[in-house]
Amino acid sequence: MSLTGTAVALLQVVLTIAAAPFLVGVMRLIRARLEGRVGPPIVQPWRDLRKLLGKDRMVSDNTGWVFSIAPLVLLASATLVAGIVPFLSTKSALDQVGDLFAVVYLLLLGTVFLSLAGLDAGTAFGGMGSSRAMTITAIAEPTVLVAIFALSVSTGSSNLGSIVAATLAHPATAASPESLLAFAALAVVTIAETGRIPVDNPNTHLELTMIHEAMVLEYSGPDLALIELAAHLRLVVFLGLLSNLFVPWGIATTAQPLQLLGAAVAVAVKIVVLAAVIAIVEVFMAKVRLFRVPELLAASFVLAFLAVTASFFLA
Amino acid sequence: MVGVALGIAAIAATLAMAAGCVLPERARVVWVGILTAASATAGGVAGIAVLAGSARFTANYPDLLPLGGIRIEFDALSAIFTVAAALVAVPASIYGIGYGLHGPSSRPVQVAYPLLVWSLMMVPAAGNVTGLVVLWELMAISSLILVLAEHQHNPEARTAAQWYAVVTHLSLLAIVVALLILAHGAGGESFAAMRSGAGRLGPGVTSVVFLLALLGFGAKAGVVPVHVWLPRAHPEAPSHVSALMSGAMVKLGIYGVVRVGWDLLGGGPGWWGAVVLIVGLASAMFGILHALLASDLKRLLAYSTTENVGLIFIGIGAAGLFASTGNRPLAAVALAAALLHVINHAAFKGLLFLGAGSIHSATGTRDLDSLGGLARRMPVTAATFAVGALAIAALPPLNGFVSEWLLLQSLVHSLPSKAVAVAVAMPVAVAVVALVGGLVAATFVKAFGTAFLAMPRSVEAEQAHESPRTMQIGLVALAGMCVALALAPTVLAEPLRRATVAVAGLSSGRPIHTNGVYLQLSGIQAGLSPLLLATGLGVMMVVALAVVRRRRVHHTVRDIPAWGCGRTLQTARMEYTATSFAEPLQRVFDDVLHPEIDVDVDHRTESRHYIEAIRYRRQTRDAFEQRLYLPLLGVVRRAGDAARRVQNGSIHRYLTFSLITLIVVLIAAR
Amino acid sequence: MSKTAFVQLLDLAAGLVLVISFAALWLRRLATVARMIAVQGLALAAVAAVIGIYEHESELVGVAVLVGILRAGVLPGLIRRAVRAGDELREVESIINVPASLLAASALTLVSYATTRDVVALSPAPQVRAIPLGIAVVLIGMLMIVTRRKAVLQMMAVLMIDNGIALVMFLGTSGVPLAIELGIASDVLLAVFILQVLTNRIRTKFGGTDLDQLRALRD
Amino acid sequence: MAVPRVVSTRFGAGGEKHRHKPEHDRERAAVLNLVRKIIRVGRVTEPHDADPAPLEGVVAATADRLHGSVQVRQVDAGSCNGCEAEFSAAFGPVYDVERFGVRLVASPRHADVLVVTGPVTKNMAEPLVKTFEATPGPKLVIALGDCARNCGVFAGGYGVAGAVADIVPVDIEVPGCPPSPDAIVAALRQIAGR
Repeated sequence: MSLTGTAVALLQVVLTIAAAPFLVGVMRLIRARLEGRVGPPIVQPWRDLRKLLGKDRMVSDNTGWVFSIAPLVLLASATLVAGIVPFLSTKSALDQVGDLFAVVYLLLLGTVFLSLAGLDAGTAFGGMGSSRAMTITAIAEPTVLVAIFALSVSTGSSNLGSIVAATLAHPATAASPESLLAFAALAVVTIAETGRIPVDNPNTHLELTMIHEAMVLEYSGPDLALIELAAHLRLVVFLGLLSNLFVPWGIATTAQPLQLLGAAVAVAVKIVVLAAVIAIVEVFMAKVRLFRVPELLAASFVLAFLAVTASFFLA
Repeated sequence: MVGVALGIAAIAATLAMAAGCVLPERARVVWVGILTAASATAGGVAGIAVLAGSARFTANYPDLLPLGGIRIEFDALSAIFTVAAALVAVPASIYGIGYGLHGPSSRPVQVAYPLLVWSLMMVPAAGNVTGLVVLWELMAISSLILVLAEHQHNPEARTAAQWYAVVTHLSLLAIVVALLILAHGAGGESFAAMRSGAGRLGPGVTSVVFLLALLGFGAKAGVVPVHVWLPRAHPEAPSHVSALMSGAMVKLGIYGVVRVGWDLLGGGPGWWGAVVLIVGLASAMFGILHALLASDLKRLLAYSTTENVGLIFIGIGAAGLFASTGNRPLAAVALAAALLHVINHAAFKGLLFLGAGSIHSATGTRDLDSLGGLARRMPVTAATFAVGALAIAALPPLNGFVSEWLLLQSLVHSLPSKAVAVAVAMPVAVAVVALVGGLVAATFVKAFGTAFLAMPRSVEAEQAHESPRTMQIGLVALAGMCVALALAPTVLAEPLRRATVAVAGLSSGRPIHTNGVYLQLSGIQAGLSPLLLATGLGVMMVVALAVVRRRRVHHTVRDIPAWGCGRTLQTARMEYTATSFAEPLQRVFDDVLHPEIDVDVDHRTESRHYIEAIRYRRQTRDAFEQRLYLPLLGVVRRAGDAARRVQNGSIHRYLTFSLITLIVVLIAAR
Repeated sequence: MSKTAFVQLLDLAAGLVLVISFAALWLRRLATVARMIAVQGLALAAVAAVIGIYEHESELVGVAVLVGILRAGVLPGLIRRAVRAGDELREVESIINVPASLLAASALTLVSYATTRDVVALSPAPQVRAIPLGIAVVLIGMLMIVTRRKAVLQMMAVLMIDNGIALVMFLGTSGVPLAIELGIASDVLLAVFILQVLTNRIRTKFGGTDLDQLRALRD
Repeated sequence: MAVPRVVSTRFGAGGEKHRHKPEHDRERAAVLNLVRKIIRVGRVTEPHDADPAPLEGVVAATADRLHGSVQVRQVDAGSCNGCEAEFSAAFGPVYDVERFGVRLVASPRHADVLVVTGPVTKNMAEPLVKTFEATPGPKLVIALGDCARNCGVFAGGYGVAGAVADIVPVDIEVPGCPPSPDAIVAALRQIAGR
């Protein structure tokens, strides 16, 4: 664990946290523009967070310690992942601390705590959100791990740094069938796990259709700020993973400040492009019925599965 | 050193049994608990000594029993399983003191318990067929007595014990036949003789031996399709016994498969591995789906045991496949993952069963749908159960994650491989492991969330109170083990190497490297550091808390009602129950599980359009029980009825039978 | 065209043919499924074109153009007419649910890989490596025939099977003589015509093409 | 105040007739029409006045603590839904109050501002109080419309418990029956400070 590596990881965490709310701001802005509106300024999510930190924290008499620590665990897991994923440099110090599997299970840790918090509130909607969130997470899991399998077959490692380095070394693999299939599979999972349309609607006010929102209905003030920030972070992490695993160009292979700056710009552009695509698609799409979601995830699983098969048999 | 420790274990166990026999009720429970814990500690020390590098311990007692006497061969593979047993047995025994003072304290139970603990630790140490069979039978009978412990006020326990007795003895039959064929062919009944002589058996015979052993040991391990006794027997036993059965006893089935298949027989063709792998995949899926839908907490845990044994079988099967394709370093990783999971599962499943026992003794129910709100009434139980639930869901930074990670690494790095079987099996295996992982998370969110969080759903849950100190000690000790096992990879690397090397038919080399903090695999470019992950999570949480609390501009408003959409009343009846929590997933897997759902609607007398009450009941039957065992039992019963016709009570007829038999024997022995 | 580029393009095009088969199983609207079959025809044409360009065989490029016209234009056009003619519900009805059929199709893909392993081992050429894709398409087409309820879908499945066979031919023989391709295409054309006529007659007689209802005609 | 331009809200360009088209054609046409409409219509939001009127006293201090982020929970305490129609228009493309940092939220726990409409009926009095209590401070209550201010035409009705101010403390009142979206936007902008 070198000093520069640690510095890179810390820098990455700080930058990701700083940028995450802006990304959500950009997505809201794009949606607003397509709907003919002016839309909120992109700093608005930051303003929301700042205000929430100063609001009262309300703790109902049903809830216990799970409710209190869940936002902390959720945010901590997302931040840790933000440090592990190679956004800026392949030389992050956390590379050996955890690989892609660790990333997946860390994100699952956050989901589990949020679901427990939803149950802890003791309201019907909290339980409903938890139940649905765990359902979707559980059936999305095979897609994620099988897609990772596909990625690691061609590169021989499940370490993020190695996968990125391998793709950098052999640019042609980025357009091979297996990486395209794995990309498509992970894209579907990203949408499911970050609660975007067509799986969940982040702007919904109707409790019966909620998934993520239903779990956090009981949170207020600083706790809600932590959860919102964690949700923004998770979005950035997923999009960043998606872009840097498959299109890693621009990432720094050393820890020189100039290279890091370039890498930051590159990854920011990639993430914003992906986010813009999601925002645009959301304008044209409706949320699907909850019980059609398994079909969507089954399709993404098939894509991941084909990716493994292709990586093995076509290679 | 090892011999002394094993001796102390035996003496302490004997003293414990004596105490169980002679002492009066209260003193009996206390002394049995203390002495059994001492015995288990000694056994554990012996195991750890071997794992830490002491020479393997062998001893021979030829005069102890007829036939071959009893041989003890205590190597690193045995030690893994003995340590797993001791790991559960020590806390369970201490827990049993508090548990027994309010529950099962009768003489038979208190005598059988130390015997079970001791035989669990000694079965892996057996070095010949006679020793193995005798110890195995001691274990089976003592556990049977313990399953029946609460039969007076629990009729379920009786049917459970019947199933258990039948399956366990049929499995013993399969094991004995397998070992006898092997011993006969190899020309000796000690393991050493069998190991060296196994080469003399033809490939067909070894395969028969392997399949019989897989059947017999698999039944003990509770894998599909011979798992039916497990979800019945484990819930009905007293909880500290359930912990032992799930945490340690089923593992001996795994031990048997590894010992016979890849040590004594020295491994075989690739399809052995494939069969074990398929059995593992089926068990994992089947177990977790039933656990997901169960609302009886202990039944849920029992099905989850089938699932975990399935995962371990996946590891062993994959190791077998890899070894047969010549990739022995990878086989070592897969085997190490399986063995590590044996120990990890002992820790967290023991913990969860003890937690379920605490809940049961505090509320008198195991039904999740009538629990709730226990987190504030039983804080220690809640916190420790949470650790167990997170560990079993394989979430970092707890121990379940480390073994799951190892398992996934070994599966993922199997490609590219020349063998089609590997190429076809591994994507499926990864998908199943992943799906199972997700469902485990859902299952244990359900279990913990509905039992401990929000409002109590019944009066009993409302009046629950924390269990006695001894029970808490047991829980805390096991929770500590779950954390310690995860954070100390250094300690694990060397013992796992010794244990994997002991299985000569599978692996060679050193599966895990470590430099104290990182866990690295041989031949695989992948690293993990649970310690740093835990530190990272902790630091981030503290930082987040500090930032949030820094300015102290906000107030915390407590003790307000939860937001219930402005409704006048917010009651526990509005909460999601365990059944409703699992409903979406049940719908997803409807075609696999075929649950029986009854909805009764009572209308008011005035009009059909007004509804008085709706009742929803869901029951998931075990498909194997329905389709395989009950028809089989029917056949057996019909055969029995037919046989009864022969037996009409006439003494003359019976004498005639004797005469005919005698003549037949004389002719046959001519 | 360099060798690596050729392999990449070939794999992409052939992979697309397979992925579209999965999409055809996944989608619920008859019209979209029909469009998928057309796209599959295009991908198939692309496979032929890529091989033709790489091996400098102008005849194969010609076949590609022909295949494109026939399989992406004419045949799907006929099917679209059949879909449009039916006034019944325009949704796919299936005997097994969508996730199950997708999983079954994945299993079939594995089967096709596992069984063609020895054939593939005979030659290191990238075309030969991709042959299992074609077999998988054929198997998925058959799965579709078995599990789908509408006669129109059976027609599409026939086309899918034929696309799979054509893919295997292109890959296995490095190009099919124009005449053979023409002959087969006309066979399929004939089959589609016959099926369409049959479908129409079924519809006019019984008012729907749900095959399960035809079981009543057995006696 | 500017009068909003009239914008065709009909779906599809150039007055589409309901011809019977094959389904896939219609589907494709829907997406294309949407794209065409997005390009043709562009932005429909009205330009806004320079600055909102400043608030005074305690209300201003509370609004200050929100730092320009106003999350709104709307409570219909017995309204005829006229105010709701105007209120939702305020969030539509023409008035677009979201550009000032105002957002609707799903739970009073997330809210800073409660917008209450209608005379408070007897059945809604308790839920309204509960909603108010469930909202974390600093918080503000807007009584939207004449009914909310003084029960309007429903004053003295047998099912009416009183005006909003009789049940929970009201900080800002927006008159009108129903109030125009402009007025609603103005009130929300006062709180947002933009």
